[in-house]
Amino acid sequence: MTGLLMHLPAISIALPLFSAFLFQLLGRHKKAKHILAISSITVLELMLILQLFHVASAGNSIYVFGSETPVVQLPSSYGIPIRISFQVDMFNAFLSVLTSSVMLLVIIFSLNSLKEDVGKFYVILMLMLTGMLGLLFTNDLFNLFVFLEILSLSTGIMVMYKANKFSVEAGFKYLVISSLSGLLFLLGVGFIYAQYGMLNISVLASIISIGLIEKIALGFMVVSLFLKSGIAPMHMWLPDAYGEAPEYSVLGVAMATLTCSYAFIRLLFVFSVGELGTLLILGGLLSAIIGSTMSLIQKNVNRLFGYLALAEIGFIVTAIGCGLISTESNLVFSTVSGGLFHMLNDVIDLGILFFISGIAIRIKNSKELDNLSGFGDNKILAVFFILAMFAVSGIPPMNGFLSKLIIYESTFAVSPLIPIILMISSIIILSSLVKVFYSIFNGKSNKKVPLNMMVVLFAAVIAMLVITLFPDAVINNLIKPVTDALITKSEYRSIVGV
Amino acid sequence: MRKEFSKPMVKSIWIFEWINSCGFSEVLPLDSSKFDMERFGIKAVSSPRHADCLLIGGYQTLKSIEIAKRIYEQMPEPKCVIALGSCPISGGMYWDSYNTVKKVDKYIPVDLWILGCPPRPEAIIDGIISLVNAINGGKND
Amino acid sequence: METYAGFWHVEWFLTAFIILFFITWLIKSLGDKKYKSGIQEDIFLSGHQEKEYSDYIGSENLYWGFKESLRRYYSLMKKMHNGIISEYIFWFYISILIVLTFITFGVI
Amino acid sequence: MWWITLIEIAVFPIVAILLGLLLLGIDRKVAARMQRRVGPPILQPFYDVRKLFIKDTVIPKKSTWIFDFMPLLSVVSLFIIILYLPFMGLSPVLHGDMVFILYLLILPSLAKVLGGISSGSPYAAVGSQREITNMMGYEFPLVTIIFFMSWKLFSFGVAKPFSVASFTSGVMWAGLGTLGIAGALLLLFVMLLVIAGELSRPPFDVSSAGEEIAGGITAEYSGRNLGLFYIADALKLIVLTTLVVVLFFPFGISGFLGIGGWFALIADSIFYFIKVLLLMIFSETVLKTSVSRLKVTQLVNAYWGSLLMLSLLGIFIIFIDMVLS
Repeated sequence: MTGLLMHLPAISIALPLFSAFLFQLLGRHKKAKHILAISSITVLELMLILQLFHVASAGNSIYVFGSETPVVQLPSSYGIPIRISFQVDMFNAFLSVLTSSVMLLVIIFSLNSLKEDVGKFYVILMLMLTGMLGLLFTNDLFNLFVFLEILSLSTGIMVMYKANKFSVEAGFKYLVISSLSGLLFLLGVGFIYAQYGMLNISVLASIISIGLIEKIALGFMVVSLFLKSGIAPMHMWLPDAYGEAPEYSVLGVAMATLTCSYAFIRLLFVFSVGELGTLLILGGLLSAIIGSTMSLIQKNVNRLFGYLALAEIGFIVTAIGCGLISTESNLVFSTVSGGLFHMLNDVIDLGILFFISGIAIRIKNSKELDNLSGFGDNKILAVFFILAMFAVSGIPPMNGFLSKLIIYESTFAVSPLIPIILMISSIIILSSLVKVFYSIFNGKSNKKVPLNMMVVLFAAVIAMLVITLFPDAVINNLIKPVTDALITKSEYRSIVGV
Repeated sequence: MRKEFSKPMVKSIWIFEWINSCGFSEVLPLDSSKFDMERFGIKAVSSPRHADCLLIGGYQTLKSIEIAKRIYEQMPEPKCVIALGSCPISGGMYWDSYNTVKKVDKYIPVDLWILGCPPRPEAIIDGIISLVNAINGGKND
Repeated sequence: METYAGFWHVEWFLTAFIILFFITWLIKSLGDKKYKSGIQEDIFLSGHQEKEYSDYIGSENLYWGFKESLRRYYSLMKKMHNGIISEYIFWFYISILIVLTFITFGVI
Repeated sequence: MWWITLIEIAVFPIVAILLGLLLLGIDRKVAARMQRRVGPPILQPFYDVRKLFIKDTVIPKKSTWIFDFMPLLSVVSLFIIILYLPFMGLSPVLHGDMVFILYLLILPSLAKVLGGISSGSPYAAVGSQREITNMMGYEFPLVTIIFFMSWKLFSFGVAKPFSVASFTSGVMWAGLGTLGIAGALLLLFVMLLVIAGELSRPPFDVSSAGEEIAGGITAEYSGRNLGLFYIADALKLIVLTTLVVVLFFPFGISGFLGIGGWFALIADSIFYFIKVLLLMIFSETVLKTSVSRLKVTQLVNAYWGSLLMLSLLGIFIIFIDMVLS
């Protein structure tokens, strides 16, 4: 058992990659491909949950590729031989479980809406998952760039999956944006490598002295990741990508964006670059405002939810920005825990919204808001939508309100203007969701919702209700260790034994 | 058939006006300070769903009577109809024209006729009070 | 749940919600329920016959009032989100410029 | 002692309904008196509600099941807010946050909007999207004032600046010079206008505009559902005036008169009633009789433009005053 635990970081990357290539061997047996996809993802999910508990109890676990005994501190002479290392702490273990469960839900959701090219879809999905998990676990800058490229390419192809005129254009834009951000990220990595001769994040973090070169390098790295996670002035590609992606796998694309935002949060906190905090706050506020106001005038459902996702990213980034700026310890703790808790809630709430719009689009096979009506008599869907609407816009009992309450009441100590703008944008989000409610849940047409979609919806709603009913439990033994893992830099660095 | 007006409803009658011609200029002063209908709890509402009394005034053409009938149907059950002025009674001064409805009673059951062409506000107030007394007195003729 | 400057207790909210929901349901059950079906169920369109097509107000002109009062802001936003890739990258270069000047001159 | 709160949870809403309907009656009477009319009897709202509960409740064919459920939700959410605010001068039954109350204030109008939208009638759809525009409008000045006051509490070093209990310690007038008093009065003026907007009273009643969109949101509601919305309107009046009492006039009278025990309770609640009455008259009865309706486009400009600037001006004045002293 301990052998498996030791090799978990490596296996969690290898499994989706390996199963991605298995699909080609299965040829035309659609049923076999479905089974393979679901089984491989569930096995991966169980392993990641196991890893989460292991890391929670036994602290960070590091995995160095290529050395004789994988779990060892880095060799003190951190020159040659250069080895790529993974480091799993509470933060990325939690996010990896979140990512793989989202991908599992996406696969079950899209079981019966895939016509003939089932293998192609699963290959892209598995590559996306590999990119995301690699991005989460890696402890090496260049390796981060490699996984960023894998993720961007596969997500770009996923956006283009429907291969009609609009989605190809949106996918093309996504690929151009991603390659540009990848290049500039590589530029930053090049500066660091020229200056220090090594690429390991933990080692660099412990010996780096922030001078001019390091600042410019970090600037390039962080801004290119801002672009990939769609923060305000560089967000225009995001609604196109969400609007045109196939309706059953939009949540996967959303998860890719959130994983990129994990990357720059990790870099900012590990290299403790405080100056960027104000910029993060400005970017977050701007994307909250643009996201909410633009979502009011949309006609395409998934585009509207894309702008909502942009506004939610604005909330998370503002909270993290306040965490970077402030110095007082429990203010930093509460802002960052608010941001991370909101990341969890936001994934679940947007997930429910995307699933409901996926069901509506699949039955009415049109993305325009006007001809999606006809679910008036479907009681369950209406209740789920109302709960998700309350959650996303933060109406009291639901889980969105919990994280927004933490964000408002901690960022307000930095400056009272921030929660005011965030609250206004969350009210505007509410009104754009009422608009979607008006166009979907009006008129009667007794169409039957496919079973697997309802199962996925139930799972997401149960997750939301668990957080709503037991906020203290979720915060104390999930969000608190995750935030500690992110904030206390010493833990992330000390593993290196320098 | 029609649910009868019960006593507690009398204290607050909400009227919905369906007035074509001159009647409206007479109903308007009812809200003014001279003939205040609000002291009887009477309020003009804007949707038949909220209304208790339908105020029909002015001459009704064949088209407008059909709409009046639909509005009457859409009012919740304990309801009454007040015909305002001489036009609903006998077509008023348009008695000889081809398309006015001579007698509204044939289409909509009218409870109260207020005479006058157009009836003065006092007459309207007096009519409504007599309706109120009729209901209080239990005579739902 | 303690936050930095406040608190939130779910259980009080839920107990109050359940009790009050029961009280309001009692109040509502005092009223009369029955109504005549048929024409009384049609929606009130100032007395006109209801048309066949389903909904009357398209979703894009639903918030006409809000859009109209923020007309300048929305025209600017439409220009910004026009879908031309070179525009997007233009904004990216501006942000890099801002971040680099910001980070090098250490303006807090 | 938890069973006392249970009893309070059950009793307070009924008291609130009676008080609210009484206030609405006085409101209509004062408005009539201002137009030199006799005006309806004070108990007119009670007769209206009783009549509405007797009438039939018509459910349109095109409306979904939400149409019937939403009046219930809007009344329940208003009941819950009353429990979290210091109602009748007593300390609040349940302890809550100001942000929580701000968000909960959205629920009644949201329930009304969802009901209006699912009633299938175009009048109600237009009415409800105007109500949402109104809601988006009045939130901005309201949120600025409340966050400024909690920031002021925070700068005084209060432990929990957002909880309602710390608000009732009279934060608004604490440590203010003459300039500060002027700023606070300006904020009070803005708050009164925001209250009128939230109750969708005449200058801001675009959502239930009788003439333009026949009956607005409640075009399709009748009988018992309409009765519930009538009660919800009365409760909202109570809730909002109590909110202003919490923000601006939280001090009780019993401490001043120095009487204890039950008399203090009664004296406090009477003083509370007088405060609420005066606030209601100045905030929306005066407005109802003097100003006509704004267009929808002017609505958001009025809130986000003039009212917001006024509140920022008030905050700026108070800030200068704090700096000077």
